[in-house]
Amino acid sequence: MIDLSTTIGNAWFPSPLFTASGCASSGKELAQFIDLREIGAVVTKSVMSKPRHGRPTPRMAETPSGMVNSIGLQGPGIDAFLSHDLPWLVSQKARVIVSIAGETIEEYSTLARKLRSAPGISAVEVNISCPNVENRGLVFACDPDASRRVIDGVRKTLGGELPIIAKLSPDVTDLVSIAKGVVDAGADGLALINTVLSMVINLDTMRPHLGGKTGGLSGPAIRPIAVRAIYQVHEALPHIPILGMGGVASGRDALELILAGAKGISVGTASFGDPAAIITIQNELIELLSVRGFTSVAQAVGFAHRPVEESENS
Amino acid sequence: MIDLSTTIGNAWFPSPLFTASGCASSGKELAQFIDLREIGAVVTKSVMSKPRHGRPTPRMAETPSGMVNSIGLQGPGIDAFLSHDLPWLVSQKARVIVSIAGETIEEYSTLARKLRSAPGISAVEVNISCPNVENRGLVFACDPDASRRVIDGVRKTLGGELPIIAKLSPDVTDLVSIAKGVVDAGADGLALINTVLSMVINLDTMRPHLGGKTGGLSGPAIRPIAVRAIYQVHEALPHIPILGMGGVASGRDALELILAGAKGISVGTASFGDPAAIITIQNELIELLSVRGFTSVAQAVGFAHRPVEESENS
Amino acid sequence: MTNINKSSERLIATVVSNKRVGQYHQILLNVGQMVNGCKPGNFVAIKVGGDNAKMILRRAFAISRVSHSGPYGGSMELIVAPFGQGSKWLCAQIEGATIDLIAPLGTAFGIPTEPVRALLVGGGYGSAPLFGLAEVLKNRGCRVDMYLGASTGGKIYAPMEGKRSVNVLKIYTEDGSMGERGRVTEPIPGLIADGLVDVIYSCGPMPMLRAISHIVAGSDVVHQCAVEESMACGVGICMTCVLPVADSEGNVSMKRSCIDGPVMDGSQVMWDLVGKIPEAHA
Amino acid sequence: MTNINKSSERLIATVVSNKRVGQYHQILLNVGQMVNGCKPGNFVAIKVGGDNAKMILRRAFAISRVSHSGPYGGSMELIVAPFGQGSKWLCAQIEGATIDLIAPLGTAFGIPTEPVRALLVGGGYGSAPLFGLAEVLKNRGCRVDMYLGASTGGKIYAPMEGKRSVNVLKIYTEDGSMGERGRVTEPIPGLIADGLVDVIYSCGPMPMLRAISHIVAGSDVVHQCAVEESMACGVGICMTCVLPVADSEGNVSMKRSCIDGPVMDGSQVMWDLVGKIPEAHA
Ligand SMILES: Cc1cc2nc3c(=O)[nH]c(=O)nc-3n(C[C@H](O)[C@H](O)[C@H](O)COP(=O)(O)OP(=O)(O)OC[C@H]3O[C@@H](n4cnc5c(N)ncnc54)[C@H](O)[C@@H]3O)c2cc1C
Ligand SMILES: Cc1cc2nc3c(=O)[nH]c(=O)nc-3n(C[C@H](O)[C@H](O)[C@H](O)COP(=O)(O)OP(=O)(O)OC[C@H]3O[C@@H](n4cnc5c(N)ncnc54)[C@H](O)[C@@H]3O)c2cc1C
Ligand SMILES: Cc1cc2nc3c(=O)[nH]c(=O)nc-3n(C[C@H](O)[C@H](O)[C@H](O)COP(=O)(O)O)c2cc1C
Ligand SMILES: Cc1cc2nc3c(=O)[nH]c(=O)nc-3n(C[C@H](O)[C@H](O)[C@H](O)COP(=O)(O)O)c2cc1C
Ligand code: FES
Ligand code: FES
Repeated sequence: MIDLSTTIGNAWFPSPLFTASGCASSGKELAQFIDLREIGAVVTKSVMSKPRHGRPTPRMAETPSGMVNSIGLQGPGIDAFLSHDLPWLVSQKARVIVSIAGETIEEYSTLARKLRSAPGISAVEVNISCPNVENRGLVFACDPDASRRVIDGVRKTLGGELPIIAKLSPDVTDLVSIAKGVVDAGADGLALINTVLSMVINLDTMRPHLGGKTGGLSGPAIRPIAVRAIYQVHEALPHIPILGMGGVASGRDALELILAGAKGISVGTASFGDPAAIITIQNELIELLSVRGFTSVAQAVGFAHRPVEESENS
Repeated sequence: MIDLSTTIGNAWFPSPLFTASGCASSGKELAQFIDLREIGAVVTKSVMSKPRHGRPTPRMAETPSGMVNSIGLQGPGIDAFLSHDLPWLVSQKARVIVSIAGETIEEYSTLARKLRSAPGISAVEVNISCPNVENRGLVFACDPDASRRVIDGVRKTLGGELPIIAKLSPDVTDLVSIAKGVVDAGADGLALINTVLSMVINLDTMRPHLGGKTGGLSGPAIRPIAVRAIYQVHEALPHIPILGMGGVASGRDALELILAGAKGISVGTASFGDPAAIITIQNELIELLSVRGFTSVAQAVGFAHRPVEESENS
Repeated sequence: MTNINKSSERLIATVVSNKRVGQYHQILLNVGQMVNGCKPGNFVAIKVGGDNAKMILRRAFAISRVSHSGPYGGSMELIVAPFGQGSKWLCAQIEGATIDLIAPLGTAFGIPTEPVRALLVGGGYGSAPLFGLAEVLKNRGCRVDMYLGASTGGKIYAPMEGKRSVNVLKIYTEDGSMGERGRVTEPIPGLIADGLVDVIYSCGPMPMLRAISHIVAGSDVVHQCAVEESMACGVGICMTCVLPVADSEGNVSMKRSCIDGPVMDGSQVMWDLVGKIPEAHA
Repeated sequence: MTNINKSSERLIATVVSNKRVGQYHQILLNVGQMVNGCKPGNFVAIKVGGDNAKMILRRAFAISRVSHSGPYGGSMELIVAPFGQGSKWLCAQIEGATIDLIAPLGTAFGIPTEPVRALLVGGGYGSAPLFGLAEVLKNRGCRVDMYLGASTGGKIYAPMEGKRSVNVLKIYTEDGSMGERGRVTEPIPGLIADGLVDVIYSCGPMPMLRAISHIVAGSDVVHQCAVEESMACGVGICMTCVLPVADSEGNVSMKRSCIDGPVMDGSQVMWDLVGKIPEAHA
């Protein structure tokens, strides 16, 4: 038997497999295909203060082993989320990580305040890959100072109760320094990686294909970037739990990210190809861990960083 | 008939299709498969001052629709290059863009000095995605100031004769500002994009697979990132010629990058799958351009940026 | 639990046959019991490209019709246009090949409880689900007229057997190569003016659906249309397939065409806002 | 022009047959005139996964042997171990399937001008090119002994017909399931000490090649080995497939195993530096 359980801050999960924010909607849609209690947690679509229509269509383009999306955080807003979506998840006995997104530092804090008193939440994921309307639309996650301030505000508002997972963008020159900044500001864990800024040109219209022009690249194409990001950050901050994601579509992919340093794995785009992917991945991961002699997921976390033994060196 | 010719600075090329640096070795190896005179130019493997062994093997891992490499700039050094490789290319009547790489700002200038008097070179591509040994190994292309200084040194050494193409890395927060910096410093053109920093963990050894640990992701997987980079930079600097690259494997891919703003296209990884890929791509591009009513490549460059017409808006 | 995707399941189906019909492929899949849950309007999401494919998303196809008892048990028919690499791959699958699919997905055409006069309008492969629908309507005692349109005759899908359930079948092509020359939408205003139609069921390109919606606007005719938006997941989790839909109070929201559609009330779709975003929420 | 990749070309070949032999697949491809350029030791680079594949690199396989006249013209045989997704795809291709290949690539085994006593040592599928080589050597009047090794009997490839050209064929398996129990390298020191060998030709896993090189070191025996390094391009343009090789003056450089190999002089390969980098250039 493999002990699959994992922790992020003071939150405990029976499995390291999570949905990825924005890739499971509110959870209801997947319930026909998987038992939500069997996975680590449902990470909800990033919720903002107000309801939002998101970006114009087309919102996606498939690319080799990947896809580019520009959804633009369509959602019902925090109040509707708390009165409808969250209670449903709780009623299903699913563990829930709520992802929040804002356009100002203040908005993040406001969201955190509303979550504070909501029952049934295991952790808060703070999606800082959003344009900061107060600073020329520069994405928070690309600005070390703004990243820190967002997390600082959320930390202060939440107090010590709920673990905070800061979700970072790979589109930066120095990921490690951004990671250190948000950890200093009070993040208990890091989610790596959000999508990679991309574009597809439509050869019929000969213009950018997506309504939002640019979008985020996800899926197996970006897995090597995710592995690098996780490895780098785990090397620099070995004690900070990492929720790894980016192109995980099989147990072998999940194990690759775990060996690089992830304590949990979010499955995003793979669920579009197969809504039960997360369960298949979980089963494959168990098999791969046991073949390698691991008795727990925890043993494999960051295993690729172990020092080289003399015998290997010769 | 489509006019395929293109220019970068004062250099003229009969075709917009080039090899990509490091993906055609010195040109000799491809000559069995393609006529080197038929393509725009051979962009040589980045050459350094001294001969170099490069990184330990394994040097590559295939990933979904891509590959990660860590060759580490193995090469014969500039003197051997100038006495053997370059004369051979010139004897074949191939047009040549020489790619140079250095570990110090001084090394780049030294290389430029040696190229200055070498006959048969159309342009110099300056690969600044190298670790700067004088600054904690920080990659030049990730440091706006170092990037600028490299190009400034090369410009001063070369004088006005040879066009300089600065090759940038996508692994930065603000690509446009780096692009502006090197253009201010004297670059005539920009090459976008170099590989994306990545890693693959070997599930047997459970360690990083590549001898050099991290490597660069290339191939179709990164095409959407390349398109975005080219689009962004062309938007900001519409008059600066861009040599576009990243995952081009067909005429449609080449056209996508051209519409985004590339005046020339380098074909890299696709040549590994098919050494004659560049010729196939060239033929497909001609067909796609003519179907769309273009009579020259030049007309299509940056076409995706044209203002939206009223009729489309309704 | 919820009702979303109710009775949808993933299945490895076998290709029973694959025939070329005009510019389309008529593909018959052995899906067993799954047919019991399939209704006209539902669609299927198919994994394309095989095991090593660089294509990671499923492709959506309308279920043309299902047969409960065949030589192989329940089977499902699709009418597929070889368009891009995914649909071409599907069209290249031969008898005996296995297909990974999820079905039934999405909403179905609403069936009136009373016998009504129904007009079924199909564009291109959009006619596929209309023949199954015609059968159901006919069994309910409806009068069923079917108007099919396409740019050219090769793109008209109208199988012999399908015509049994239809009172009148008219074909329009833009190049006049089959049926009458013109657009399938042209005769509709006349039919409505003459009071010959209670309900229009439509399936085809978005501009056709939009045109019909504009035609019926102001009349009493109900318009149920099956929309076609680009879908990444087909099961409601990605939010790519949205279009602006007004509720009865006129509040517009971006609805998912995979679970709130593909069949929608044409009068509620805000056609002029498709591809745009409505005013910000108040 | 240059001699690199001379006579290599790309060809769409047809699968003539695909048979399972032990744990391998023996795949026969119709390649026509191409056989004229193929020599023992050369390899072929094959595109895997079909049109929509996420795999972008070719896979290298030794040319086991070629036949100039068959019912279908020139043909080429490969012995393929179903290892990862690419080789499994190849093993799944049936008669009539088309295969995109580039061949002949790389260096060939050097053939002595005089009749010598040759020992051919193969590990696993490494025996594949040795049977073709044996034939050539036999025709030159050489004495040809062949020693094959593998972990288990299913991994020994030794076709009946192949044995014709061989004087002695010995098989070693680590689990003793076929031939003698033990490693194929174990008897070699004895043979050398007894002066029974002039040239060793080897093909198989790198540790086997390395062990043989160490055994022959100091003796007069020539060792030609076919190395196997991970290759991205197979034609010399990517520099992924390198290993450290010393020239006659002892200068070490990283040579490409695709164009300077796969057949190399075992005494020049710096086995202890494989996977490392030599001292920096002076
Ligand atoms: C509900 C629904 C029902 C459909 N029914 C049918 C049918 O019965 N017969 C039929 O031939 N086609 C039908 N289509 C269209 C069909 O899904 C597309 O032609 C197909 O997905 C194209 O995939 P491709 O790989 O060939 O093209 P590509 O252009 O390579 O596809 C790339 C991506 O774009 C999406 N895409 C491309 N064209 C369309 C399109 N027209 N609509 C939606 N997504 C698209 C694909 O799904 C894929 O994700 C239907 C679409 C929807 C949404
Ligand atoms: C010169 C040469 C001759 C060869 N001859 C044979 C032969 O006759 N029969 C045979 O079965 N195999 C042979 N191999 C090994 C064969 O190339 C690999 O088994 C095959 O490439 C694995 O591909 P895959 O997709 O199945 O595995 P994957 O692990 O999915 O391959 C991923 C990548 O790693 C590379 N790779 C993986 N294993 C090897 C390996 N052992 N050697 C080199 N590259 C590897 C692949 O080429 C591919 O680029 C030879 C290799 C070389 C270099
Ligand atoms: C359609 C789509 C919508 C997404 N929406 C969100 C979101 O709302 N919030 C967020 O933090 N990440 C969002 N993401 C990013 C994913 O959570 C994940 O970080 C990324 O897709 C990489 O993982 P994957 O390759 O497994 O999809 C979205 C991704 C996709 C594809
Ligand atoms: C094996 C390999 C070696 C490379 N070597 C160099 C190099 O020496 N100098 C350089 O500027 N870029 C080098 N590159 C980057 C390519 O020139 C190109 O920018 C990148 O691979 C993206 O294009 P592609 O997807 O078409 O390969 C190399 C790429 C590969 C795959
Ligand atoms: S296709 Fe994913 S929500 Fe509709
Ligand atoms: S495999 Fe590319 S140089 Fe040898």
